[in-house]
Amino acid sequence: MLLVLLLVPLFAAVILGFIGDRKFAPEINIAGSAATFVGGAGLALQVYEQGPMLAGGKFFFVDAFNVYLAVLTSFVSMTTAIFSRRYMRREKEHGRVGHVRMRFYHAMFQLFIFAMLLCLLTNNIGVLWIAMELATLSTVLLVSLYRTPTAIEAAWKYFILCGVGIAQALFGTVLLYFAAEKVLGEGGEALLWTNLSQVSGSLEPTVLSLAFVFLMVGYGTKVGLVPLHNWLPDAHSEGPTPISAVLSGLLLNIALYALVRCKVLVDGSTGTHRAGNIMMGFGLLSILVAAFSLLRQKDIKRMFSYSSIEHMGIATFAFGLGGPIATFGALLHMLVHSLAKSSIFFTVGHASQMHRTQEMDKIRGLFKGNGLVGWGLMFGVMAIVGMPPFGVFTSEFLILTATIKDAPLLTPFLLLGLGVAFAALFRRVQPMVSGDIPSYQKPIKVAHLPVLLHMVLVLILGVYMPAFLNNWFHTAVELLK
Amino acid sequence: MDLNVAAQLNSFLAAFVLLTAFGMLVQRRMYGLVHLFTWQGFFLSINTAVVGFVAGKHHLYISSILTLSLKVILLPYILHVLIRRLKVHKEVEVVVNIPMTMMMGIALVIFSYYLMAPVTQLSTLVTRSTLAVALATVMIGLLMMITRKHAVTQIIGFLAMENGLFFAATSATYGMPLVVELGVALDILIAAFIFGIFFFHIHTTFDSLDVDQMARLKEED
Amino acid sequence: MKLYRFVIEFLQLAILLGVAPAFTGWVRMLKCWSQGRTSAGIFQPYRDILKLFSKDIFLADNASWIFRFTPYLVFGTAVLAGAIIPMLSLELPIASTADVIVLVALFAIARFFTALAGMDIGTAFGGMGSSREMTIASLAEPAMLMAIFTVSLASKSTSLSQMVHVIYSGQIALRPSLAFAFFAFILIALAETGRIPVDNPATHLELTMIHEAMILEYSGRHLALIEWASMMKLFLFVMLGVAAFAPWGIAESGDIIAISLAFVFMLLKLVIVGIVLVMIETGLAKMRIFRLTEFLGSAFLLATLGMLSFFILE
Amino acid sequence: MTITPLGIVSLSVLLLFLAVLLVPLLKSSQRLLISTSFTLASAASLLGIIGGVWAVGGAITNTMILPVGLPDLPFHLRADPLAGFFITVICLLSLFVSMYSLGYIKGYLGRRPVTSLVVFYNIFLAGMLMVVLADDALFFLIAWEVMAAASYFLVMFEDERIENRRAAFLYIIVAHVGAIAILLSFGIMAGLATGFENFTGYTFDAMRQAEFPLKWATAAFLLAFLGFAAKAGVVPLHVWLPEAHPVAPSNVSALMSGVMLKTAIYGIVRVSFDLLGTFPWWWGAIVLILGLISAVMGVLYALMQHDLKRLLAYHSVENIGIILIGIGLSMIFTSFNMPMLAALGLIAGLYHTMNHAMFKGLLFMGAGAVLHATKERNMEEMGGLIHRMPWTAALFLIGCVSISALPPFNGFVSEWLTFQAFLLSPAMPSPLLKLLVPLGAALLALTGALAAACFVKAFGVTFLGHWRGHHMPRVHEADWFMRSGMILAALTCFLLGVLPTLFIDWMDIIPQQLIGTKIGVSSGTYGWLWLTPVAQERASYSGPIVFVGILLVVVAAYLILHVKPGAIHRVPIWDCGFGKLNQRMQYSATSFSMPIRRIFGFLFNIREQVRLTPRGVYKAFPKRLNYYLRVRDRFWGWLYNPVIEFSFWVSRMVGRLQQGRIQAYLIYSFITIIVLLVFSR
Repeated sequence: MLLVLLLVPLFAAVILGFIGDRKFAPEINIAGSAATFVGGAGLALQVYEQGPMLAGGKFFFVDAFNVYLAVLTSFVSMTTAIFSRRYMRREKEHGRVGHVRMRFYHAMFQLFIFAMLLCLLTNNIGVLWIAMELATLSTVLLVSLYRTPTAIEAAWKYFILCGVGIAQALFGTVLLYFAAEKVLGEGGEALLWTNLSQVSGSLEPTVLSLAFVFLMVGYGTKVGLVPLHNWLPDAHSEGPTPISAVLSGLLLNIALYALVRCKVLVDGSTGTHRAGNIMMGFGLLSILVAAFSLLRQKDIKRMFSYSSIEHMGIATFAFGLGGPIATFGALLHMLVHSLAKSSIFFTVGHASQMHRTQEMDKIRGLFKGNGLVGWGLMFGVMAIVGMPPFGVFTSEFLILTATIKDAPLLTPFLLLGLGVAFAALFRRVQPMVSGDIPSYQKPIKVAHLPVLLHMVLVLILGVYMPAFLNNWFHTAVELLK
Repeated sequence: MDLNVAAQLNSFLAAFVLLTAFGMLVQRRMYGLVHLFTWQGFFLSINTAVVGFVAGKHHLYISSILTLSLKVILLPYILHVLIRRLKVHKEVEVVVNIPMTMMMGIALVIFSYYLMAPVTQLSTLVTRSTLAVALATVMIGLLMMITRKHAVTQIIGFLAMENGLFFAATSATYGMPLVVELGVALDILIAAFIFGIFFFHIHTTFDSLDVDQMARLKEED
Repeated sequence: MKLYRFVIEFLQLAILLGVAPAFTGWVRMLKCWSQGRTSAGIFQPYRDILKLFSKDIFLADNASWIFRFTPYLVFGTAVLAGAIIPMLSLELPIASTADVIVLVALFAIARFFTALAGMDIGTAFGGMGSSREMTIASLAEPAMLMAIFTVSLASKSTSLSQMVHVIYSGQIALRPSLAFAFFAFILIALAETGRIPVDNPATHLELTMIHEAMILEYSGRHLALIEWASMMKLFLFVMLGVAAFAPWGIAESGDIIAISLAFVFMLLKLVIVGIVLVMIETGLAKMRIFRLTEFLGSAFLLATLGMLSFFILE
Repeated sequence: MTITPLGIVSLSVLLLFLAVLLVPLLKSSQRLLISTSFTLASAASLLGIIGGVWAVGGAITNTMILPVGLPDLPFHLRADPLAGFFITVICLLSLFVSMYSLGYIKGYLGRRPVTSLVVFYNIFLAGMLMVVLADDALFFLIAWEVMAAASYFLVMFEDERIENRRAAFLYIIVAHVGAIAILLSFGIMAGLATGFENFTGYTFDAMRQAEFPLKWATAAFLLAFLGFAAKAGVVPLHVWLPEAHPVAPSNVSALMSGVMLKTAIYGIVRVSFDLLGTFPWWWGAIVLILGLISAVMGVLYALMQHDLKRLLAYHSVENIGIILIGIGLSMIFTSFNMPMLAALGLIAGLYHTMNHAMFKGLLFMGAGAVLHATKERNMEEMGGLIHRMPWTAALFLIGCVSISALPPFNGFVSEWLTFQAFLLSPAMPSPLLKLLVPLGAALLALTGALAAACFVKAFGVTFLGHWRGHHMPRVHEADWFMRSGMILAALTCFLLGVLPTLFIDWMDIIPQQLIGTKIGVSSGTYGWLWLTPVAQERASYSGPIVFVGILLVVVAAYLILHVKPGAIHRVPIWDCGFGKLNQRMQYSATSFSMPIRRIFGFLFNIREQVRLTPRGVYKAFPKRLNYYLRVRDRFWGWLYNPVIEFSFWVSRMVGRLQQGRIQAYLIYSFITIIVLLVFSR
C-alpha cells in the first residue's frame, strides 16, 4: 500500500515527463492520482485496523496524524487532476501554454504529489526536510508557467524566500540532530521521529528551543505565517489555478504538519509552553494581517490566497493553544479548509476563464451565467468564512470556545480577524455572483465533479462526522499531547 | 595527527570560511564573488575531510568529495557560464554601503557567538567551537542576499548560506546521516538548474538581472 | 338587585346623552354673555342636532365606507365610555369592563377613525386636520396617562370606581402629587376636547381648524352624530376629572336618595366647570400649532412632577 | 415510538426539507413547483401548530438526541412549553404566509425563475423551527446561521437590483457579528459548565445545572444580548432591518419581520431565564432601557418614511422594543424576587410577541398585495386604493388598528398588560427604578400614540383619497389565496384581542416554569370575560364587552337613524369656490408627518431644501417650487461610518507590509529570526 502510494506518482511523473502533451495525458494524470488515492485509502484502512506502523526498515512511519493527511492529499490531488483536465485544455486553446509546458506541467504535478506524500510518510526528520525542499522546487517553475513578468517575479520570490526559509529549517534540523545524537548515538537512528518522540523528555532543552526557532521560521515560511508570508499571495495568484488549488489546499497543510511534529518534540523536551506561545503569536498575527489585507484585494485568486494565510493562522493558533478540544479543532480545520479552499479555487478558475480575467470588478453575474460556478463559489465562500452548516464552522466553533477557556484575552483579536475576513470576502464575492450577465462573459464547459464532491464533503463534515474519523482525530490528539 | 592539531586545523579552516564569507559580503565584482564562493567550498570540503579523518567517520569523505565536485567545480562552472552568457560581469551595485555592511556582519558574528556559547558548552567534539562560525556564515549569507540587488548575487548568497549549513552539520555533529547529505546535495543540484533557468527567464523578460524591477506585485498603492 | 344596577347604568347613559348638549349650551351661553352677545339659549345644541338629523346627506363622490362608518363608531365609543365613568353611582355593573387606560384607548379609537375620515375625501383640509389632530394627540396622550397614573399610583388601581373608593376612604386628602396631576389634567382636557387655546370649536377659518377640518365634509345625520359625540366627549372629560380628582357626591351605594343627591352634585359641578372653562377660553388666545409642544410639554412636566412628588413626598 | 409534541414538530421540519428535496424534480414547471412546495409548507406549519399548542397546553417537555453532529456532541432537541409557544407563533404565521404565497409568488411567473426563492423559503422555515428546538450550543448556532443564510438569500432574491445587494450584505454582516457574539457567550457558559474536559459542556442541560460566578455570567449575558439584539434589530443595531425588509419579497418580509425577529426574543428569554437563571436587577434595566429607546426611535423613524414596507420595517423595531420592555420588567421583578409581577411582565412580553407576529404579518401581506397590484412601494404615489381593492383595504385596516393598540384588537391587550406591569413598579425596593419606570410608562404611551398617528398616515395615504401618481395603473384586487392568508391573520388578531383570557390561560405555564408562579388571569364568575391580571379591583379589561358594547350602540344608532332615512346625494367635493381640486393638492405622507418632524427634528439627520423659481418679478407667485427632503438614521454617522473608515485605514496600513521588494521580505525574516533567538535565548 505504502509503496503504491509513493511509487505511483513517481512513475506517473516519469511517464508524463515524456508523453505529457498528448491528448490523453490528462486522463493518465487522473488515473495516476486516482491510483494514488486508492493506495492512500488502503493504507488508511490498514492503519485504522492495525494502528500505527513502521515500514521500510523504520524509514516510513504511519500513524493517525499523517495518514489522514495522506488520504486528504491524494484525494484533493485526484480531484484537482480531474479539474485540471478541462481547465488546462481550455488554457491550451487560449494558447497560454504550449506542448513542452504541458508535459512539464503534468510531470511536475505528479512529482509535487510525490514530494508531499514523502514528506508525510517519512520517519526521518532529515528526509522530511529534503522532501519539503523538493516540493518547493517542483512547484517553482509551475508558478512561472505562463512566463508573464508577474508570474516570473512571483516564482522568483517564491524560490528565494522559501529557499532561505527552508535553509533555516535545515539549521534547526542540524541542531536537533546535535541534541539527539547525545541520547541516541550517531547514525540514522538519531533522526527517526519514532525514536525522538520516545526520548524527547531527555533531549537538551536549550538546544531544542534554539532549534525550534529555526524550524519555526523555516517551516513557518512555507506555512505562510506573517511576517514570513509575502511570497504566498504572489505565488498562489500567478500560477495556473490547479496549482494554486494544491498549493493552498495541500502544501500549507504539509508544512504545518512538519511544524507540529517538531513542536511536539520541543514541548516534550523543554516541558514549557514556549513553543506553543510562539505558534499562537504567529497564528494571531497572521489572522489579523490577512484579514485586513483581504479588504483591499482586487485580484480574485490573490484574495483567496490571503484567506489561506488567515486559515493557516487559525490552525497554527489552535495547535499552539494545545489541549484536546483545540487540537481536535485544528485537525478538523486543516481537513475542511483544504477541501473548501481547493473547491473555491476550482470555481474561481472557471470564473476567470469565463471572463478571461482575474479582476473581481470584471467578474459579474455568475448565478445566471453558470449555476455551478456561481453557487459553488457562493457556498464555498460561506463555508470558508465559517457559516454553518459547513465544516469550517464546526472547527472554528471548537477552537473559539477552547480559546475562551484557555486564553480569554486573545478571543477579541481572533474574533476581530474572523469578522473582518467575513465582511471582506462577502463584500467582494456578492457582486461577482449576483446581477446580470455581462456582455463579455463566455460560457464554458466546467468540471462539475470536483466542486460538488468537495462541497458535499464539507457539508457532511459540518453536520455529521463518521466515527472512524473521530477516532482518528482522538488518537491524533493523543499523539500531539 | 592528534586531536588538538586537528582542532587547530579545523578552527583555522573555519576562520578561512568566515573570511571568505566576509569577502563575499564586500566583494563588488561578479567574478570575484564566484571565486570567493569557490574558495569557500574548497575550504569546506577540506575541513570535512579533516573532520572525517579525525573522527573516523568515513561517510564524511563521501560528502567531502560531494562538496568538492558540487560547490567547487559544478556550481562555479554554471555561474561562470551564466555570467558570460548573460553578460552581467559588471560592478554589482549594493543597497547599503560597504563599511556599513561590514559592521553588520561583525555584529552578526558576535551575536551568533553569544547565541551558540551555551550550545558549545554541551558539545564534546573537537569541532564544537566552530558552530558559532557556521551560524555566522549562514547569517552573513542572508545579509548578503538582503544587501545585493542582483539576481546572481542573491543566488550566491543563498549558496553561501547552504555552505554555512553544511559547515554547521559537519562541525556540530560530524555530519548528518549519509542519506540526508545525499538528499541535500540533490536538492542543491536541482536548485542550481532551476536558478539557471530562471536567469534566462528573467533576462529575457526584464532584459537585466536587477531584482528591483521585480516589484510589481504589491499591496500598497 | 342586579337588575336595579342595570337600571342605574341606563339612567347614567340617559343623563350622558341628555345633559351633554345642555352643558355645551351652557358653556356657549356663558361665552356669549362674557363677550357681551345675546345667546341662543342653553338648549340651542338640541335644536342643531335635531335639525341635522332631519336633513339629507351630501356625500362626496369618492367617500368610502370608512367615511360613513366613522360617525357611528365615534358615537358608539363615546356612549360606551359614558357607561364606564362613574357619574352618579359606583355600582355600575360593567364598570370593570374598562379601566382608565381603556378609556383613553376608547377616545383614541374615535380619534383614529375621525382622522381617517378626514383623509378619506382627499381634500387638503381633511389631511391637514388629521395630521394636526394626530400630532397633538400623540403629545397629549402620554401626559394624560401620566396624570392618571399619578392618581392610580396613590389609589393602587387603574379602575375608576376603585379610585373613587380610595379617595372616599380618605387616605389621600390633599396631596401635592394630586394637585400637580390635576393641573396637568386640565391642560390636557383642553387639548383633547379641542378647546381654546389648542383648537377653536367655533371657527371654520382654514388655518386654525383642527377638529373641524377633519369633519368639514360631513353633513346631515353623520354630522349630527359627530357633533353630539364631541359634546359627550367634553362632558365625559369633565366627569373623568371629577371622578379622579373631586368625586365627592357620587353615590357609593345605589339607593334613590343618594343617586338623586349625586345628580344634584353633578349639575352643580358642571355649572362651576362651565364657568371656569369659559374664563379660560375668554382669557386666552388660540396658539400657533407649533407653540402647542410647549403647552403640552408643560402639561407632561406637571404630570411627571406629580408622579415624582408622589415618590418623594409621600 | 409514541407520539410527542417534539415528534410532531420534527416531523414538520422533515416535511419542509422534503419540500426542498422535491425542488429538482419540479424545477421544470414553475407553476407546479409553487403550488406543491407552498402546500407542503402549509401542511408542515399545521403540524407545527399542533405540536406547539400541545406542548404548551399539556405542559409537556420531551427531548431527543439525533445521531448526527460531532460524535461526542450529537444534536440535542428539546420541546418545552417556552419552545412550544414560539413554535406556535412561527407556525401560525408561516401557515398564513404560505397560503398567501400560493397566490403572491405567481406574480413572478414569466418574469424570473422562483426556484431559489422556494428552496430558501422552506429552509428558512425549517431553520427557525430548529433554532427553537435546539438544546445544545452547536446545534443552536448551526440552526441560527442556517436561518440567517436562508433569509440572506431571500433578501438577495431579486439580485440584479443594487439596493437588494446592499441590504443583503448589510444584513449578513450584522447577523454574523451577532452570531459570533452568541457563540462567545455559549463558549463562556460551556467552559464554566464543565471546563472543557469533554464535550458535554455544550449542552443546554449542563448550562442549566452549572452555577456561574457573577462576572462570567454577566459577560455571557451581555454577549448573548448583543447577539440577539443584532438579530432583533434593537437600536442601535437596527440599521439592517429597514434596508432588508423592504426589498425582500413581501411574503418573506412578513416572515422575517413577523417571526424571525422573535427567535431573537426566544434566545434572550432562553438564555436569561432558563440557562443563566439568576441575575442582578440591572440586567433587566439594560433590557428595559434599550427596549424603550428602540420603541420610541423605531416609531419616530417609521413616521418619517414614505416607502410603505420601510415604514412597516421600522415599526418592527418599535414593537421589538415593546416586547423587550415587558421582558426587561419581568427580569427586574425576578431579580427582586417578586415572581407574581415578573410573571405579569413576561406574559405581557410574550403576548405582544404573538400579537406582533400576527398583525405585522398581516400588514406586510397587505403591503405585498398593494405592491403586487400597483408595482409601487412609494406611498407618495398611491391613494384611493380602497375603491379598487376593498378586501385588502379592510384587512390592512384591521392590521393598522391592531398595531396602533386600539381595543378591541390584540395590540391593545399586550400594551395594557405592559402598562399594568409598569404601574406595579412602586413595589420595587430600588428608589431609582421607582422614579425611572413610570417615565418608561410615559414613553410607552408616547410610542402608542405616535404609532396611531403613523398608521393613520399609512392607511390614509395609501388607501384613501385619490391616486396621487400621474397615471393610475390597472389595479386589481388580490386573489383568493392571498386574501385567505390575510383573512386568517386578521381573524387571529381579532380573537387574540377579544378573548385574551383563553390564550393567557393557555400560556400561563411558561412563567410557571421559568419564574415559578402563574398569574391568575381571570377571577370571579364568567372568568373568561374579564382579564384581571392582578386582582379584580386592581385593574380589569373585558375585550368582549367593549366589542359588543360598541357594536350594540353602533347598530342601534344605525337602525334608529334608518327608520326614515334622509336621502344621500353623491356630489363632487366642495372646492371652496376656488378652481377645481386635483390629486396633487392632497396631503401626502411627507406633509402629514411634517409637524412631528418639526417637533422631534433633533433626532433625525434632516436635509431639507426648497427652491422657488419666481415668475418674473412676482416673488409671491412662483412658477415652480421644488422641495427636497432627506431624513436619515443618525446612527450611521454615529456608529457605523467610523467603524468602516477605521477598518479601511488599518487595511491600508497593513498593505504596506506587502511592498513588493524582495529585500524587504528577506529583512522581515531576518529580523524575525533575530528577535525570536533573543527572545528564546
